[in-house]
Amino acid sequence: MAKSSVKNESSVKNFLYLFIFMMLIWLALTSSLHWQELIVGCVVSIVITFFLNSNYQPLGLPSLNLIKIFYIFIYLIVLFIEIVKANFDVAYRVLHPKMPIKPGVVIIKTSLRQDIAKLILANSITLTPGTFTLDIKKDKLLIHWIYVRSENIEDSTKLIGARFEKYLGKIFS
Amino acid sequence: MKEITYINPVLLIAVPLALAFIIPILKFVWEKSIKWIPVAGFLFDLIVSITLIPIVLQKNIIVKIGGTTTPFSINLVVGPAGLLLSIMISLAGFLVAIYALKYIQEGDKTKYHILFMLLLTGAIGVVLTGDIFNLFVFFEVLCISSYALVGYLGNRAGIESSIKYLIQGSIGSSLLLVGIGLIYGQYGTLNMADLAAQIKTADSISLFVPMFFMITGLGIEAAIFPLNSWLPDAHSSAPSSISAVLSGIAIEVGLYAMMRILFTIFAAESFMGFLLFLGVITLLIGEMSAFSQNNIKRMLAYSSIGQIGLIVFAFSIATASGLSGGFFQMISHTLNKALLFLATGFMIYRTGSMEISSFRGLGKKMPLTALFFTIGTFSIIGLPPFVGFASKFLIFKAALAKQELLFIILIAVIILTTVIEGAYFFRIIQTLYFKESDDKSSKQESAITALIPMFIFALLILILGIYPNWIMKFIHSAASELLNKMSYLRSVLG
Amino acid sequence: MGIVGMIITGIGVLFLLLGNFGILRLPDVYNRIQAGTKCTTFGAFFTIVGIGILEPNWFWKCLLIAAFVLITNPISSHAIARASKIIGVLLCDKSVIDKTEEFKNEKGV
Amino acid sequence: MDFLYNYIYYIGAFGLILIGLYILLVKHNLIKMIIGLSILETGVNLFIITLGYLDNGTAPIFSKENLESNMMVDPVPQALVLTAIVIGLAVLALALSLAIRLYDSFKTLNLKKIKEQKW
Amino acid sequence: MTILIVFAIIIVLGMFFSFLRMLIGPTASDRAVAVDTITTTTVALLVLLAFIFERYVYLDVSLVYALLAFVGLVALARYLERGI
Amino acid sequence: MIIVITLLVLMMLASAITACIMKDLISAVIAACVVSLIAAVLFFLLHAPDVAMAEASIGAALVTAVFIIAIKRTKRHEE
Amino acid sequence: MKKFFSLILLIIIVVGMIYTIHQIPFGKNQSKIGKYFVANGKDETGAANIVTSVVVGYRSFDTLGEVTVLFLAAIGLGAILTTTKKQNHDIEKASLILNTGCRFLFPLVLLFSAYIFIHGHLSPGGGFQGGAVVASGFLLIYLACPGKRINKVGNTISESVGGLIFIILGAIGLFVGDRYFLANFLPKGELNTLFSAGIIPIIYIALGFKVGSELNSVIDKMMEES
Repeated sequence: MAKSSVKNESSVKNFLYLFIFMMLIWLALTSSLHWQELIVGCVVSIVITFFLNSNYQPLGLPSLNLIKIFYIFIYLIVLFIEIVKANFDVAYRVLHPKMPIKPGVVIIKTSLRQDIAKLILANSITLTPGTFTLDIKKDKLLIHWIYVRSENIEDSTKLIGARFEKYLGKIFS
Repeated sequence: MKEITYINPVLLIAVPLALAFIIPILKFVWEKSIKWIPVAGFLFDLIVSITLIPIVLQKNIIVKIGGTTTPFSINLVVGPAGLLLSIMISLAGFLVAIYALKYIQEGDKTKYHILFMLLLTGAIGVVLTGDIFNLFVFFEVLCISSYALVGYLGNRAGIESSIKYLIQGSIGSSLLLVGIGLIYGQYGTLNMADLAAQIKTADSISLFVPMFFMITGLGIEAAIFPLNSWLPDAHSSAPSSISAVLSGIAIEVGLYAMMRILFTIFAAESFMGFLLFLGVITLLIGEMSAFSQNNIKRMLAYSSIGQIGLIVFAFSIATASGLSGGFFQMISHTLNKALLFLATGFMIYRTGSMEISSFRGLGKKMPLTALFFTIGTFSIIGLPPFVGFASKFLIFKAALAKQELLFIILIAVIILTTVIEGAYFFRIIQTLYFKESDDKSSKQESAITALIPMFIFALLILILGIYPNWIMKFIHSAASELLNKMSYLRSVLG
Repeated sequence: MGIVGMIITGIGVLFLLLGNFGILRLPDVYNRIQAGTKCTTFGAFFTIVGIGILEPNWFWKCLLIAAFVLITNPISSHAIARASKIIGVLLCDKSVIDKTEEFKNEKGV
Repeated sequence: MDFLYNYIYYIGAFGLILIGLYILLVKHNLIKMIIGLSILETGVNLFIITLGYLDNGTAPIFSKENLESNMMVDPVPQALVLTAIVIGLAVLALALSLAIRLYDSFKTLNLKKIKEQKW
Repeated sequence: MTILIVFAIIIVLGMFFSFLRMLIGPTASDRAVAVDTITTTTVALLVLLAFIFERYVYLDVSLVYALLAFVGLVALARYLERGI
Repeated sequence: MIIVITLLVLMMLASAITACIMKDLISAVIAACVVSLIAAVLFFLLHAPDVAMAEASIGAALVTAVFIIAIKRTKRHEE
Repeated sequence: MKKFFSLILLIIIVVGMIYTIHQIPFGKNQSKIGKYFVANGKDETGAANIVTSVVVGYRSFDTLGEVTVLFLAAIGLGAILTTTKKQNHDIEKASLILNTGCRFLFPLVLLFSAYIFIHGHLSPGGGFQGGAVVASGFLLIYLACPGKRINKVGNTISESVGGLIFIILGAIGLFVGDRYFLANFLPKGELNTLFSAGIIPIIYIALGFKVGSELNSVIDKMMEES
């Protein structure tokens, strides 16, 4: 009995998350606060949420609170700085007449559990300097590195993944 | 004057479409009723069309759809010619649907019925519409359902011929679309009557090019001589009930659309001489190829090419009596070919082979089917008192009325082809009646649901052959509607 | 506001050009994907957001489009890269290390 | 420059139509022919849209205040092409399903090698 | 306004580089990567053009474009890795 | 603006020719996809956003996917 | 030889078309009916997007035919592919990233498609585009998660009901107001608001469902294995 009530509670929470998410996207899409748009947006969001809620649960959305939102902001800033660095990095390599590249494929480890966290980690790695994700299996990621600095797993993990995992681990705890 | 109330002709298209959309749901609810849906739909169409006859004979009905004044929205123009064809289509659809109750055993039957219904609905749309782009859309409905139906049985021949048909047909419809685009770019309208009012003559090259594209596009579906390589394959590998509809309706609808564009929009008198020759060549090629066939369905398909050639010839005479002959020949071809294919379908079903030689002695085993088949052949050759005689006679009379040497030569050619036609059809009849069968099994008549439509077709052939005057008035007004551009314009634009 | 937006758009456009140039210049598929994901994503992001700044009414929608590009582009690049790894597109000769075989022996999804 | 302005879209559209027709007439591989069909359809659509263009025009959508109807491009070709695109998709899907069936029965896609039916 | 048009020309030049890779790319993967880049670049181009034309409603097109190019590429990748 | 249009048209025609001469059908399909994608941009430039949307969604995504599925179930190389 | 003849044919076509094109100057040509629609369309139908008012208003009969064509394609595809041999081979599973990403994007795609076909009369887009987006969303799921399939019964019902709504709305027009098929009998509303343009948004929503489920069934049938 207790178990089912817990489940109910989490499903209600999930419903709300998805609904708010959909509503926010709808607001961005329409960019208008006219009452008709709001009503239709609510209806559409509820319908979609109703049908897809069960599909969304396995993704492991984090239960939000203020601290986590704060971390999300920090994470976004870190990511943004890394992306800017990445671009100058690639621009340098492309424009340099000798093309200073030393590509290779390495493996790194991650301690994240949830699917969506892994997705965000992989996407972040793809967007940051010199690396992108080739494949993923359980807690190992196969990484293509345009300028290999280290060949063993631990060092690579530290060089590539650690800076994101620090925040992601807090967000998805 | 008192306004006469009538059923809105748009229902001729809307009701079958709605029924076709219902069928997939009906499959979950009440599967047995599905095969009766086409029967009901076309019975409705037939009744509505027949009630419209007296009104249409007085003046054309213009049906507005979803818009305001005439050139800006789509409208249907129900004139005598369109109504005549729509009656033929719904009659053939109704009877063939009855035939298909028992005949269709293979494949996904639900899908067969939907495709069959939409095929004929597309045909009705093509003959009734008054807008060239709408014509294109319904033409695509017709074509796509025939592509699917030709490949419906899924055997090797069916797939191959369906592919050939599809490739050629899509090239044709793309060309048609280019033609429509060119016309629209120059005249800024899509309504047929409005176009016809703006186009005075078809002499300039800028007008000839779109006409060429449109005629080529429609000619592929109508199977006129250089463009007909798909037809024998496609018509012979479809199920027999579908062959009946394809031969009897689909190509004639293509031809009608072509003639509508030629006569009403472009008024291209100078183009008619060219079509005259194309028609006769088509006729010759069709009949000669049919003569050398051993497969009965291929033979009938080639015979259809020949008949189309004859109809093109009749239309290209471009006089009122010639057009009447063409329309009458259309009716007679629909009746004859449908009857022949339906009879052949059950003969193939019983013997399991399409070779003519395997039909030996069927005249004793399936007396009624063989009798109907014989009636069909006599009529298609043009023996009195069947309808084929009346229609061919009308065409000859119209051609002779021109009193030119050219026409006399062409008529001689046509008579020659009739002799060829007679030769190969009598060969089949001889096989049916005067050759002994190998196995001595007992009588195996066709199913009763197959015999009824065949009987009705045969009865119509006989009645119209003896009393052609019953429909002569209708045919004459259809011909004058097609020929007389100004009256069409006046009825649409007011 | 106008000048800020213009500069941001300009940076984005420049990086788009660079990214595409990288696609042409770099030696093998994987290195090309490096250029393709980073520069084009960044360039498209900045171009679109720059337009959003130029016209404040458009900002939210532009941000949505940019976010969408930011999410989808790494995923599709990843899918293509993984596919080329599986069908065995070779790394270029400058490569120093390839741990694919080791990774293949790992279990799990 | 003037020539280019006036004819560049027509060149593109006719180029596509011709390439499509060429593929359809010359190639024998069925899937290749269907690719040609899709290119042909794209060309026809581009041609029809080009017919409706108006210099310095804008899309026929009254979404803001200061739009006048005499500077809008022709909406009719757009409506026609919308229809034509969907029809093209339908034909394409049907053709590809037939190609799959053809390959199942004949183990080839080359139409020249298939001679089940003859005149 | 002129500078925006110059931007558009630069973007199209960039597309041209990727396009060359699409033409010569030795393997199908190369072509797929090139198409991926072309589409991302095009999304930016469409937003820029929408601004040049001063129509807010045109932005929807670029959204659809971004989404659907993604779908096509995923289908391609899944085919290459023998997934469908 | 005319330079943009000309470059786009040239790219479109070149990829159509590529689709014609490629023996590998997947490459041909990719080239045909590029034709559709660029055609969508041209529709956009001709102020037909509705059509551009339809072409992008139907021509580029669905048609490519359907082609790829069909090639998957038949054969990849032209003979 | 065949190449030669086809080239000659193509050249003839080119010459003819070039000749005709001179009659149609680029960019100067606003046609008669186009002018009428642009000038009167927003008052007569109440839709801000004139293309929509042409597609679903003035030329809605074309649209009916077009939906029928799509329906036919789905049905015909099913009829042709019913008896194919089913292949059996092991499928490479999609990577976790792709799988998660697609599942994450799926609701977004659906929301977006709903936006497109609900706003068909205000901004570019409408039933067809929205339907195509729905279908590509489902395609994404098929690609990323092999084995997941849509509920066929629901799909068929939404397909049929979408078409029926279109025809029934058209037929209601026969009995009210001006008494013609597909008449816009509902109030027009205020321009550029969501609830305007009479039956146009309703038809577009029905079309969105219908087109989406039809394209979906096309893709589903083509991908069907096991």
